[in-house]
This record gives sequence, structure tokens and C-alpha cells, in this order.
Amino acid sequence: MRYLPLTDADRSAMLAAVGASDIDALFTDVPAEHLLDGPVEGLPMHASEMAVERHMARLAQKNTAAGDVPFFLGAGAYRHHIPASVDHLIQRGEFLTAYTPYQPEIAQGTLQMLFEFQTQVARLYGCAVANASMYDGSTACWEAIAMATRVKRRTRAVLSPGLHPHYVSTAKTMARFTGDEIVSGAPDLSGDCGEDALIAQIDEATACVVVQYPDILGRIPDLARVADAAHEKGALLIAVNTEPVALGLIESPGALGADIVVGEGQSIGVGLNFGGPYLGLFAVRDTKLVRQMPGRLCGETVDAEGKRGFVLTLSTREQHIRREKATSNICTNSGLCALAFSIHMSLLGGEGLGKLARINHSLARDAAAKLAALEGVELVNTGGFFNEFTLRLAGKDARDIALALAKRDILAGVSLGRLYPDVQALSDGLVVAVTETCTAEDIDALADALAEELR
Amino acid sequence: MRYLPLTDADRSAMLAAVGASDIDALFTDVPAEHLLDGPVEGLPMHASEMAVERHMARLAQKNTAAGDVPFFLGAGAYRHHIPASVDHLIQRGEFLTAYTPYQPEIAQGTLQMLFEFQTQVARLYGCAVANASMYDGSTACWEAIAMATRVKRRTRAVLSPGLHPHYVSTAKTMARFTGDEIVSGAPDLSGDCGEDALIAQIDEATACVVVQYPDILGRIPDLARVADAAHEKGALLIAVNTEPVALGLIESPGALGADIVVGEGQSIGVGLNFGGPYLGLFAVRDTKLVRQMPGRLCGETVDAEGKRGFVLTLSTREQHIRREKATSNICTNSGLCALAFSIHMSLLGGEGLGKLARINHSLARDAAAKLAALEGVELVNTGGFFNEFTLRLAGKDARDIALALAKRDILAGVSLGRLYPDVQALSDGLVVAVTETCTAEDIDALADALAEELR
Amino acid sequence: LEEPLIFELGTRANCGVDFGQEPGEVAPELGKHLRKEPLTLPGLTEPETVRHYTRLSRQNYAIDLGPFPLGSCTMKHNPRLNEKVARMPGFADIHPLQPMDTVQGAFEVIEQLSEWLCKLTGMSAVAMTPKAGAHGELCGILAIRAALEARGDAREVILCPESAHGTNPATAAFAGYRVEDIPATKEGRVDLEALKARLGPDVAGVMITNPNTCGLFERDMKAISEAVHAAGGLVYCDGANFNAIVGKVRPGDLGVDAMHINLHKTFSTPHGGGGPGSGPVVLSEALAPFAPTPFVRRDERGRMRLVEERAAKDLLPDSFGRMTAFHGQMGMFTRALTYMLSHGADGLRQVAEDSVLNANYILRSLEDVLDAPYGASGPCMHEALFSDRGLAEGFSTLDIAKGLIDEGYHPMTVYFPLVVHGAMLVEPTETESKQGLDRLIASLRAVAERAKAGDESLKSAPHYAPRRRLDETLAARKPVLTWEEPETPAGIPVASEIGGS
Amino acid sequence: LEEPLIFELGTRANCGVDFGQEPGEVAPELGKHLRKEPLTLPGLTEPETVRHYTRLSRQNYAIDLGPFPLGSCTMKHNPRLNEKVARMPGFADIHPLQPMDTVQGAFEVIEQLSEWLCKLTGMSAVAMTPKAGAHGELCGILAIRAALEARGDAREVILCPESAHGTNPATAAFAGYRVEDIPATKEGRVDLEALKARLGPDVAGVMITNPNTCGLFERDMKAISEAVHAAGGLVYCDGANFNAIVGKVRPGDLGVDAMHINLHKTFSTPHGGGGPGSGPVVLSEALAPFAPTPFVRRDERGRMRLVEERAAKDLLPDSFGRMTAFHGQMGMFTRALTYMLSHGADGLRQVAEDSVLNANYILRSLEDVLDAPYGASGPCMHEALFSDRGLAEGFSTLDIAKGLIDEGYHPMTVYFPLVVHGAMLVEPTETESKQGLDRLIASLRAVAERAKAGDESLKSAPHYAPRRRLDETLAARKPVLTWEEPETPAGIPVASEIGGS
Repeated sequence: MRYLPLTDADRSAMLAAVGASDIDALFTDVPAEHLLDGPVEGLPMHASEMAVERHMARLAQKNTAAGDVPFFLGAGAYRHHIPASVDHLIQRGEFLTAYTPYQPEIAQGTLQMLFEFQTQVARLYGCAVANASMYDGSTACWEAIAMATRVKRRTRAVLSPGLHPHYVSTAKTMARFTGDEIVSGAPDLSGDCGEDALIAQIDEATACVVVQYPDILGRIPDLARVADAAHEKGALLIAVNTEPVALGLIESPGALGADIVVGEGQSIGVGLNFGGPYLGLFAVRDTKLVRQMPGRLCGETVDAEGKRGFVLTLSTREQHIRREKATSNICTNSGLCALAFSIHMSLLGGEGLGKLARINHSLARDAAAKLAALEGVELVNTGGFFNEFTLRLAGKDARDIALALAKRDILAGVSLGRLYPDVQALSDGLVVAVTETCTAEDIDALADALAEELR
Repeated sequence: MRYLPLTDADRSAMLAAVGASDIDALFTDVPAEHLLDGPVEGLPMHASEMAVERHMARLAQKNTAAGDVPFFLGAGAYRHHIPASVDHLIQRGEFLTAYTPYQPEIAQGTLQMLFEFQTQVARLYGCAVANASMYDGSTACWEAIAMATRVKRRTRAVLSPGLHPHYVSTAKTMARFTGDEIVSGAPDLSGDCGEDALIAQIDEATACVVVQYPDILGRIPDLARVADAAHEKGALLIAVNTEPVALGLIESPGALGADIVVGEGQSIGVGLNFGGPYLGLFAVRDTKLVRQMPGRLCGETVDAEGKRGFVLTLSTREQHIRREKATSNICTNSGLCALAFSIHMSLLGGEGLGKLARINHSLARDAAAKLAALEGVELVNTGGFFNEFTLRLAGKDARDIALALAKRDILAGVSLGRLYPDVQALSDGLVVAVTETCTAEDIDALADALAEELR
Repeated sequence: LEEPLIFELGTRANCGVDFGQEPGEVAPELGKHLRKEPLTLPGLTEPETVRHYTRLSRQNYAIDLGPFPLGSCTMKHNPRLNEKVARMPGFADIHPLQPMDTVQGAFEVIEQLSEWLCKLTGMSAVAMTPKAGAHGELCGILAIRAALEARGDAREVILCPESAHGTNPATAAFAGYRVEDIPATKEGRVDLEALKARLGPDVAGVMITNPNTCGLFERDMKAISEAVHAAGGLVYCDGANFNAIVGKVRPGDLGVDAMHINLHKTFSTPHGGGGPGSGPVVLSEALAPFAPTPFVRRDERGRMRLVEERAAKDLLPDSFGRMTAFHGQMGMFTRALTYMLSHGADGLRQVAEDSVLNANYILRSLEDVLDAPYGASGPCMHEALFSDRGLAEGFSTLDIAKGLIDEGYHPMTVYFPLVVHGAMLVEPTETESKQGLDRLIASLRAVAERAKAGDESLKSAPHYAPRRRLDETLAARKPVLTWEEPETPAGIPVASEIGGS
Repeated sequence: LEEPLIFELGTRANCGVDFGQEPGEVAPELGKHLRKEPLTLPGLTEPETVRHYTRLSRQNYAIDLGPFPLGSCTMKHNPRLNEKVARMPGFADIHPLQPMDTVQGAFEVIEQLSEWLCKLTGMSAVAMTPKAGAHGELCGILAIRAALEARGDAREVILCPESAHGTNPATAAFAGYRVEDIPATKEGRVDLEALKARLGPDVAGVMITNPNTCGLFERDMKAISEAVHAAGGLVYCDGANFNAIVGKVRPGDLGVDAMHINLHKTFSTPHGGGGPGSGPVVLSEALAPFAPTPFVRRDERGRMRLVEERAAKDLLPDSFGRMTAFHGQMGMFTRALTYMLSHGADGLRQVAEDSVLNANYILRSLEDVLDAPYGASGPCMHEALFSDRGLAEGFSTLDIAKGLIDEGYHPMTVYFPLVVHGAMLVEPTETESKQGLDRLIASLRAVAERAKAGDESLKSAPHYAPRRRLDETLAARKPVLTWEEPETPAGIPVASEIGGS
């Protein structure tokens, strides 16, 4: 077998060296009646690399790759162009096949990268400190809520209706077991982000308010207002961002008063990957909260010769030291995705991110104008949007329309019926994302096809 | 521009530092009337990575990739499965972006690899010494002829009719200028490799006989017999191999008496690449000939501390030292292709190459039997073949048949009309190669389609 | 050989990305939302970027460079075919919310991988969405809690052995349970009698790692399961060490109700310097009804559907709900399935056998120089456990670890499991050759002998790494977690600080 | 930190490739051809292979690690997009003899690249098949010879400056010409008057490198061309240094008849440790009819055709013939075209300007410590030339080179061009940042000062490289060019010999 270096001669020599008559002499602790006497049944035997590659390629070809069609899906996962150097660099064996940097003397590559990443995320979010990444945006969001309830010793979390419904579900699942109270609801199809209603729900038992920015419909809430209201009641504001490219154009949540900023970092460097692996970002505005943060942190220090070096630090918060008293059970982060993010962000810089953001915005405006001009189409986002907006399709079920367009090889957007199957009022909503990867021809193709389907 | 690190501020500072008022002050040696005052006309301006990638992908998609269709082309370039680790490793920046190892202290990676490569090639060819690679098989073949004329101080080279016609043309082009005499001819469509006729052409003025093994029609000549005959007349035997996988099954040319063995190494690790870059292999059976060899050689030595190390050696043969008295004008080799070859060969080992060869042979036999059973098809290779054989298509022009099959998305083989457009007698010949990448279904598809086209 | 930070290298004026399009106007209604200050992130051109990260990478040790014998972390070779497959556009460039008809191949990957996991473990269902091992533990514990609650049985305690990974107690606590220790025998295994004595109506279940973190198979696993079930509890098995037994024994046959599988351990997806992981959880018949959403099912026409919240109400009414956005670590699924298909059922069995053989070879080759606390009780599984007993006064496990760095190796896991003093847990995995093991053993032996002889130079090891020992106390006492612009900008570093290779 | 050879690592029993199919029978008629002895090549499994080559690679210096200022070799950054594009199956997985209708996109690549090359050089045709720079030189010289022969003019001599690359005289000789030197002026350029004096009916042509290998532009190029043409000869320009002038001046405007272009120099395709290269040759109207076969043309229907031997008889009857099998280095064409499209006409001009600016910055920053023989005569082009004048007694250019290794850099080109004693030719290229240049300059300065001060430790440099100075004399005197099985098999290497990182 191509991955197993022991030869039969090696095996014999080693069995002899350990004093075992055969390999099963090393499995004597397994009760004999449970030790299998041959390969597990019902599964194929080993195969050549060529055969496996063919099998997997056939499965891959059954999917419609985003790059092959006009593509407008977003709703928490965005398709951006990733420079070829990013993937080249993350495939360096020294990055790809390293473990968590527990031995810092021989892990400075990963550690320095994490320190750079933390700084990039903190600056992007307008925060003091960011951690070394988490699983994804949705789990980072729950970790933020859990941290807020811990810090505030309160159990109520008020979620904005504009928060991604998967994030809401995830929080509800966890809250059911922790006994926390989650206040949430579906959004309205209006240009107003509903800050008033949200603020009205904040009370003295509220540990945190969670606001997505921009929200699931692409609207941009007034974070500063919510921050003030939350702080007034002694609650924390958790801002959730699922499209970091937006922050090249609009203000950082930290600068608007968010106490904890979390988000999905997939847009930068990571790619679509059918939903995973993604990259949870987590930052706090005030360094005082650092010791309550979940997840790994990398810090600067010096070595025995006084040279600058980096280590994982403040690990007394973590499960491998603190066990049941840890700030989270999280262990693995998204190291390789963090690396991809950091490389892509290094290539962009603040200048490039700003330009990329403006290109996204501008294309999205063009697309929105073109689509809203169609008969039977109405633009929900009257208050502005970044690169994503919601259309109402004149009472038609947007799921059917999206499916019909997919059959025409146009992936038109995410229907709200897919995200909120129980909310009839949202069923004609279609969330359309437009990034730099969309061409003017793509937009025309969408507009033409949509017009035909609505006719 | 993403590849140019100087900022405008840097440029200004540096111009000031060198005392130039503007950049054209550094181009004053260019006569003013020839110095362009703007970008060259008629060419596009710079473009984003995304745009360039799209442009190139569109061109790529206009081609029929071999992997997407039943594929049976050979005739000097073969499609084999290359393990994914090969391409991963050759993309290591330290290999990919290094130069010729002129400073051996910091080039041991390339040098040790070349030493390993030389040993692999020498053993594969049954020779004492191989060089560090050349451009490709055809140029290596001419270099061997030039070396033979130099060594023997004779000017006549007798080329077997089974030698790849491109190799023949290349030799003829060069010989026209060097004044050497090339004896050559087109092959017959018979199972006999024509050793008798070839031997009859060898005389006392003959510096070398050049025999392809297996030959362009897939036949396997009796090298040992030709070697004896050549040696009897004081000529060298140059064996040419275009399919190294064959040597996993059939005897090495060196073991059969070839004095110089050259060939194309593309089958192992390199891939099709539309004909280039490829990998010229060059070896001599007797170490006495080493100092007459063209191309780079890597040798073992020790460093100042006595540690084993490797250097480029015997460079007094080469142009950068010896200038017009060099053994060749060659400078660049195919370093990266040699690396790919060496990695793939390391994965295979002798055992794996043997098994791969037997699989190729066996599939080719199956295919030949199936195709020869068709009405109007005759197998030329009655004396056996490795993984490639020639069919006669009952007087039809094989070019037309190959084109018709290509329209049905089957790449059926190389028509002899493509290779020998001037030889009417060969026009119904089709050279079919069958490697491990061909499936039984591919073979059936070819047989069915061929039967229909011949009907 | 130092590498500057990107903040020291790049400038805000530069950029490694070109944009063909010129950005258009910003919508006026966005005015109030615009950034006030520009983002202070440095931009690097591609040459600078490639060089920075290439050089940084060279300060890492990795499995591609040599053995990485971290016990319980299972650093095995990561096949390159897996990487190639994961990058096929049909897998890498598809959106999680695409119409389901356009991602049937992706669903098939999930279906096939599920089938492999169920068959290899002998379990009836698998939850594919957990993002990593600890997330899988959470999934399993939530399923247990949901199952108990469904029968109106509010239990409060989860029992864990002291030798468990920290994630076990942390997960149980995160899910709202109180954690209590399970005592161990002198042989390093769960004390069955003591466990039985503790079982009762307040115990929701146990979390047992098998093979355990001492590298031993829990012989009494079946009896433990039976006892826990008899007491009304459920059995969680930490599958971190499944590597050792895949194809040799099925946890389902031992009465396990839930077990997560670290795809990045047993099934070779890369660790990537700390993630991403992927932790599917196999479930027994008893727990299958409580599995999280979403999941993949074939409909009556044979089309694959993703069952999300609403449809789950019909198909899996007792599901405990969603754990994460979207539906799992697709990028890891493609790699793991590729690995499984490559090995096949026969190859995976060989994986377990070779990993166990390699570990025993290390155990028996070194027990004369290093104390092997459980060595006498029989063979180990995939990892060999040693202690610091017998080292010279003042010498510790840490010194051996750092000394091993100077020999050119990554150290083993140290000070874990906690049940052994100065523990050293060596896991070679099945992808080391005998020749490689012989070298590793020779190095371990050399360092152990120095530690026993009291060689003082060992205490300042490593000497030949990119860094000497780092001051972790300083890092924690005065945390510096982001880069700040220095007061006066740094000058040009002198050459000896920068270096090239 | 040593890495064994594959022959010391692998065994003949192992293999890193699995075969699903079982090999069938061998045809009986093949019996007499079968191998008598098995091939003695070691097989390595994939983990061993990945580790061997990863570790080996780390003993190399490369442009990805730092500046590689080899004058005349043009080691610039190799964009990663190029690598990605070259691997698209539509380019990498097509056969050179596929029916032409199935490879139209490949022909378009050749057509587009040809157009770029002709426009950038101001020439009328280009031969795409030459495999490398020296092969391109051969192409150009053969075209010259064919053109002269076509007019019945058998000339015998090619003139080359002494400062030329060795390939120039070697090529001329390989093509059957006698080579004579062209004298140089004190300023390091061709001596126009002396050249004119030598011209005559026996001179087939000249080979001139421009910018030349002293890093200087040949101011009199146009006059040289006119003189050579007037004497009935033709002008070959070695385009190795086109990097310095691309987009600034077109060689065609200067009367050049043929010039090869190293795609791996000016157009960023990777050197790969010594190749593959690619050396298309642009041709003037006078030489275009003699270009080699095959070449690409559009037919009347706009379809691209490859014109091979027979068709060339009609389309290009005077072609001197085929130089190689198939039709050029496609894998390099895709990379070079990707590079050109990325930069555009504007970016390529900037490339030349930045490369010249960077070189002058080095020249002016170091001329106080290193002798710059032509420094006083004006700016240099893309490379700065220094000599060993002024070093302490017994110290040489070699010592500076080896000292630079210890500073973490690849040395500059040394002892070339031959016209300057102890030459050091420094070519930074345009892809170095100012910050990077400042560091390189500081290191060069430090080493130069040590050599001037007579620091003895410099004479045994490098001290910090994977190897100390290697015994090249021994290698040449007793050549060991292949590995031989040692008499007694080597034992297990001790750990300190092997090491990890």
C-alpha cells in the first residue's frame, strides 16, 4: 500500500523484536469475540490512485461549480477571487502538515502567522484583540453569546431579526441545554433594519444584543445606536459580520461600539467549499475581556537569548489546562483557513480591501438597478446595501424561481424560502450577492432569465 | 502592479540616490530616436489576475484534454498516470525557483536530486553514466550522433527506418550544416524491423547506427544483433527509447550492446504538455566516453569538513568554460522535468516500473486483439510489441479516420499520414498506444467507433 | 534568521492584487456608514508575500519533514491525492445553499463517507456536521441529553476518567453537566468495579476514550457499556484514537452509543497548524433519533436531499437541532473519503496493525532506558507511554522533549495523560518506516541517557532550533496579542538579523 | 543535517504506487526481449518520498527565499498564477499530435505569444520551437547560414565579443562556423571601428549581446547593424538581457536580424534548478523565410493549423527545417503569455524601468567600497558590474561570493564576464523591494569591507550553509557520477547525521 512504509520483512522483524508471534498477539486486550478476523464487510478493498481520482472526479462533475455559471449566491458565504499564491503557500508542507504549535521553538512559522492574523482581524474589526480563529461564524457567534452571559452573569440574549437564521438556530440549540433565553424573530421585508423594535427588547436581564452587520437581507443596521441602547442596560453588543469585504468600505463594528465582534472570514482566502471548512473570527474591543475569550491566543515573548518569539498564551482559559472550568470546550481552531485569510489579506492590504469593496459595491448597485427595473421585481434594500440585496418577486415563491434559473444554468441567489421555510411572508424574497467575480454579462444573463421566468 | 514591489515613493527616493532626474536619465545610452515614449502599441494594458485567468481558461477549454475522452495517442509522447505527490513536490519553491546549481553549498537539494536521477537513468538504460538531462529525446538523439562523429572521427550516421520521423528531421537539419551524412528511410508496414537492411548499410565510414527501441511502429528490434554488426565495422550503436516504461519489461539497451542510449523521459512524471517541456535522457555504456558527453554532469565529492556533497563537474567539456571548443552548445537542461521523473521513478522503483510495464503490455495486447478482429483492420506488429502497435486500415487514409473518430470524441491514435505525409504507402497506418490510463470501456468505445467508421 | 512581521515589511501604499475594473460611485445612502479612517493594514506585492510565507514556513516542523510522534494527536502522512481531490472545482467551488439538484455529487460524498463510518464502527447513524473533535463530543453529549430528556429523565452527571482529554470534561460542562472522575486501575484502565459503584439515577453517562490516552485498549468496554446501560445511562466514546483499532474491532459491538471520529487523525486530513478539523459522530440506534440537523437523505426518486430544519420535523422529529451554519466540513469529507477509498477495508485494517506494531516496537526498544509504567501489563495500542521516573535529579520530561528537538525531531506529547508523572506519550503512526523508527529510537535513547546521566547542556536545549526556550510566563503575564506601531520606526535590520536561508 | 540518497532509503520490495489491475500475461513473442535481471531501482512509499524531497529542497536557495542576484541570469519572481494556468488540463493534458481541430486553444496561445514577442521586439516573425536560449541561438545562426547559402554566399566566420556568454561561440562552432573575437572599448562596449575593420566577405555575421554582459547598452547597435549589413553579413542579438529594455526600445529598430528571448528570464517562467527553458527567436524580414518548421498559421477559414514538413514546402519553401520533435515548450508558452497579459504593455515597460533603477541603485550604493570598472561612464542597465580590484592581498571574488552566502544570500555571478578581472555581476531584477535591496546592499558592503580588511574567516566561508566549500577538483579528477552499492551495507546513521529540520 502506497502510504504504508513497512514491508512484510519489516513486520516480521519487528514482531520478533517485540516478542509477538503474530500481529494479533498485540491485540490481546480486545476480547476475542469482538476482534474481527478480516476486513470489515460491505466495503471495497484498496484501490489505485488513478481509480480513486476517477471516482472522486466523477462525483465532483455531478455538481455545478460556481465558476462555470453566472453566480449570485451569498447569505453567509461569498465567492471572491483568490490569488493563486494563496493556495500555493498554504500547501507548503511545513504549514499544511504541522500540528498545533505546542512546541514553539519549532513552530514559529505558524505562531508568527497567527500573531499577524490576530492583528489583521483586530484592525479589521476595530477591536483591541482577536483570537487565533474558531470553527466558523455561527459557532463563533454562540461562543460570543456564551461569553457574554458568563461576563454579565445574565442569561438573556436578544438576537436581531437580521441575524443569519443558521446562526439563530445554532444559538437556540445550545441555549436549550445551557438554559439561556434567546429572543429572536424573522426579518421583515422592509428597508428598515428594525433597530427600534430590537432596542425595545433589551432589558436589565439582557446579557447581550446580537446584530448582524450587514444583515441577512444585505441591509446595514445602525450599530452605534444599538450599542448605546445595549450599554445603557448594561448589556454587551455583539456584532456579527459574515462578509469581511464589506469592512473595506463601511465602518468597523468596534469603532461603532460593539463589545464583541465575531464573524465568518471565508470571503478572504478560504473559498466556498460547500460550507466548510470556514473561518470563525472573534475579537473584543476592550482588552479587559481577553481572559474571558474562548479559543487560542498567540502572544509575543522572547526566548532565552532575548530574541522575539511567539507562543500560545493565556491557555489557562482553555480546556486542556482548565478542563471543565474552561471558557469553551473548543480545541481545534481553523489554522489553515486563518493562514489563507492572512495571506490574502496581506496581498490586499487596507488599500486593496477598500478597492475590492468599492468594486463589489458598485457592481452590486448596477445589478440591483437592473433587476429592480424588471416588471414584478422590487428592491427591499431602500436604505442601501453593500454587495448583497434582497428582491421581492411579486408574490412568487422564490425557491421555484431559483430552481428554474438553475435549470438554465444561472445560480441566481438564495431564496428566503430556503432559509425561512416556515415564514410564508418571506417566500417571495431572493437574496442576491454580487462580487467582483460577476461580470456585466453575468448580470445581464440573470436579468434576462429572471424577466422570462417572471413573465 | 502586483509583481512590482517598488512604490512611487521608493522610485523617487532611489532616483534621487542615483542622481537621476527621471527614469529616462538611466536610459541615455539608448539613442533618443529609438527610446519609446510610451507602452508598445497594439498590445493590451495590465490586467487583473482574475481577468487573465479567465482569458487563459477560455483558451484551455477550446482544447480536448486527453483525460476527458478515450485516448490512444503515443508516437513519442505517452500519457501515464502521475501520482499527485510528484506535482506537489516539484512546486516546492526551493526546487521551482532555484537556478542552475552553480553555488553548490546552497544547492545540494538540486544537486543530490540530479545525482540520484543520473543513477536512475543509468540503471534504467543499462549504462555506466547518464547526464543530468537534455532538452528532449530528439535533440538528445542529435547530440548523440554529433558525439559519435566526434569520437569516431567519421561523418556517416545510419538511421533505422523505425526512428521517429521528427528525430530524423532534426538530425537532418543539423547534419546539413555540420556536413555529416545521414542515411535514413521510412519504415515498411511489416512485422520485421528490418535489421538486415540496416546492417547492410553500415560501412567503415559509419560513425554510428541509430536504432529506436521499441520503434515508431511499436516493433522491438533485435538490438544485440545490430550492436554486433556496428561494432564489427568500428561504429557505435546509439539506441533511442521514447517510452521508458517499456524498459520495465524488456531488456535495457545498454545490456544489449548499445554504446550510447538516449531517449525521451516524458512518460515518467512529466506529462503530455502538448509536446514540451520534455526530458532528454542521455547515457553511455562505457565510462571511457564520459568526457565526450554533452550536457551537465553532477558528481559526488566532499566539502571542507569531509562531508559528502555534490557538485556540477567535468564542466571543461561545456560551453561556459570551453566556449567554441565545447562538446555541445547546450546550457540549460530540463532540471524540473528531471526532478519530476526522479520523484515518479522513486515512487515506482524497479518493482513498480515492472508492474506498470506489464499492465501496459497486457492492456495493449487486449486492445490489439480486439481491434485486429475488426473487419478491414490488420495488425502490423506480428513480432510483438510493448504498449503500442500499428494497424493497417484496409487502404483507407488513417488521417481521415482519426479525424472522424476525434469528432466522436475518441482520440484514436497517430496516423502515419501525419508523421509521413510524403509516403503514400504508409497512409493507411494508425499507431495506437495503450497505457494504464485506458480502461476496458475506452477500448470498447474505440473498437465500436472504428468498426462503424470502416463500415 | 529572522523574518520581519508583515507590518514591518509592507506599506499601506502597496498591494498584491490588481483590479481591472475601476470602482464606481458609492451609493449616497451609504454615506453615514462609511469608514472614517482608512484601514491600517499593510499590503505586500506577490513577490514579497511568497517570500514572507515561504520563509516563515521554514521555521515550522511538520510531518513532511520527519516523524511527529505526538501521542493522541496522530500525526500521520497526509496523502497528496487528498489535496488534489479537495481542490476539484466541483467540490471546492460550490455554495452550501445552491439548489440541491446542482450539488448531488457533494451529497453523494457525504452519503458514501457516512456509510464508511457506520460500517467501520458498527453503528447505525452518523451526524456529519460537527466541525472538529470537541464539536463532535458536544454533539454526542447533546444527543445523550436530548435522549434522556425525551424520556423525562433529567440526569446531571457525566463521568470521565482522569486520563481523558480536557475536551471531555469541558464539553460535558459546556452542555450543562457536572463532571465527576472515574477512578483508574493500577494498569491504567477504567476501574470497572468502582465505576459500577458510582452509577446511579443521577448519572447521564460516561465518556470513555478507547483506546485510552495511556495507549491501552479498555478491555472491559463491553462490560462498562452494559453496566451504564443497566443504570439508565449512555456511553460516549472518545474516538480520537480510532486509528489503533480501525478495521480490527467495531465500537458498536462494544455497546458504545456515540463516538466522534477525528477525520484529521484516523483519516489523514491535514492538521494545518491547528485546524480545521472535522468530527463526525456515529450514533447507536438509541441515539440516532436525536441526531442534529441538517442531514442528507435520498428521496423516493433516489435524489439526494439535504434535510434542514422544517423537513426534519417529519423525518427526525426528535433531532436536537442545528449545531452550525450549513452542513459540515466538506473539504475534509472529500479528503477522508479519498483516503478511505485508497486504503480500502483491507488497507485500513493494515493501518491499525502497523500503527500498533510501530508503537510496540518503540515501547519495547526503549523500556530499558525509559520507565514504561504500564509496559509490564502487556502490549500497548497505537502509542507508547513513558514516565520521567529514573531521570537524574532536576531533569524532567520537558528536558527530554527539548533535547529531542536538537536531534531533529518534534517531541512526543508531554505531561499528558495527567495520571502518569512526567508522562511522555509517543505515537509513531503507521506511516513511519522501520528505518525511520530505528533512527527515532536511537535519538530518544541518546537523549534519555543524557537525562539520566545529568548532562547539564540538556537543560538549555534546544540549541539548534529557530528559537531557544521561550518565556511563556512573560507572554501570559504581559500579554502582547497584536502588533503595535513602534514609537520610532525601526531602522533597516542588520543583515545578520535577517538572513536568507 | 543530512539526507540519505534514495538508494540508501528505499528497498526494492517497496513501492509508492498501487495498481488496481493485475498485470496479465506477457505475449510469448516478447520472450526473447524480456529483461534478464530485475531493475535495481529502489521504491519509496509516498510518505518517504514526500519527506525525502521536502528535506532535500530545503538545502536549496531559491528566489522564493530571498534575492538571487545572479547577473545575466535574471532570477525574478515567478508568479503563481502562471503555474496554475500551465496546469489547466486543456494545456497540460493534450498530446502534440492530436488532430488539430482538438487543440485550437493551444495554437491560439502560440499565436498570441508570437504577436507579443514580435510587437515587443519590433520584428516581423518568430520561431517558437527552440527549447532554450542556446537552442534559440542555434536557430538564429542556422537561419543566418541558410539565408547566406540561399544567396550562394558561403561565409565562414562569426564575430563575437569576448564578453559574450559561452553559448555564443559554442553555438557558432556547433553550426559549423569559425569564431573570432570582436575587440571592446575601454568603456566595456563593442569597438565599432575595430569591428568595421574586420568586416569582410568571409564574415557571416556578428553575435552581440545587448544590453551586454557588462550591463551596458550597446550605444552603437544601429551603426553596428548597418556596418554588418553593408558588408553582407547578418546580425544576431543575444536577447538574454531583454529584461532591461522590454517596452523601452525595440531591437528591430536597431537593425537586428535575429534574437532569442529566454522566456525564463524576461518573462518569468521558472528556472527550476536548471531548466526547462524556452528560447523563441524573433526574426527580421530578411531571415523570416528561413525560419524552422513547424509553425502555426491560420488557414483561409480562420482555423489554426500547424504547418509541418510537407505543408511548409509551399508556405515557407526556404525553411531550414526542423530543430526538435513536436513544436516547442508549450508549458513555458502558457506561463509567459500569462505573465505578459498580467503586466500588459504598460507593466512590461515598468519592468524594464524598475530593473534598471534597482541595478543603478546597487551600483551607486556600493561603488565606494567595490571597484566598478565602468561606473564612471554612466548608468548601467539591469545589472551592476564590479571587479576584485582593491581587495586585500589573497582575497578574491570567490571569497566575497562565499561570504555572501553566510549573510543569507545567493551570490552574484562571479568571474563573468571574462573581460573584467574577478568580475562580480549583480542583477537584482525588478521584483526586489527597496527594503530588500537596502538589506542586500548592507550585506554586500559588510562582506566587501571584510575582504578589504583581510578578514581571514572570510576565506573559509560559507560557515552557515548546508555545506562548506566543496572539493570540485576531487569531483573532476575522480568522477563519481552514479551511486554504487557500498561493499558492506551502511548501518543506521547516527541521529546527528540525519537530523530533522
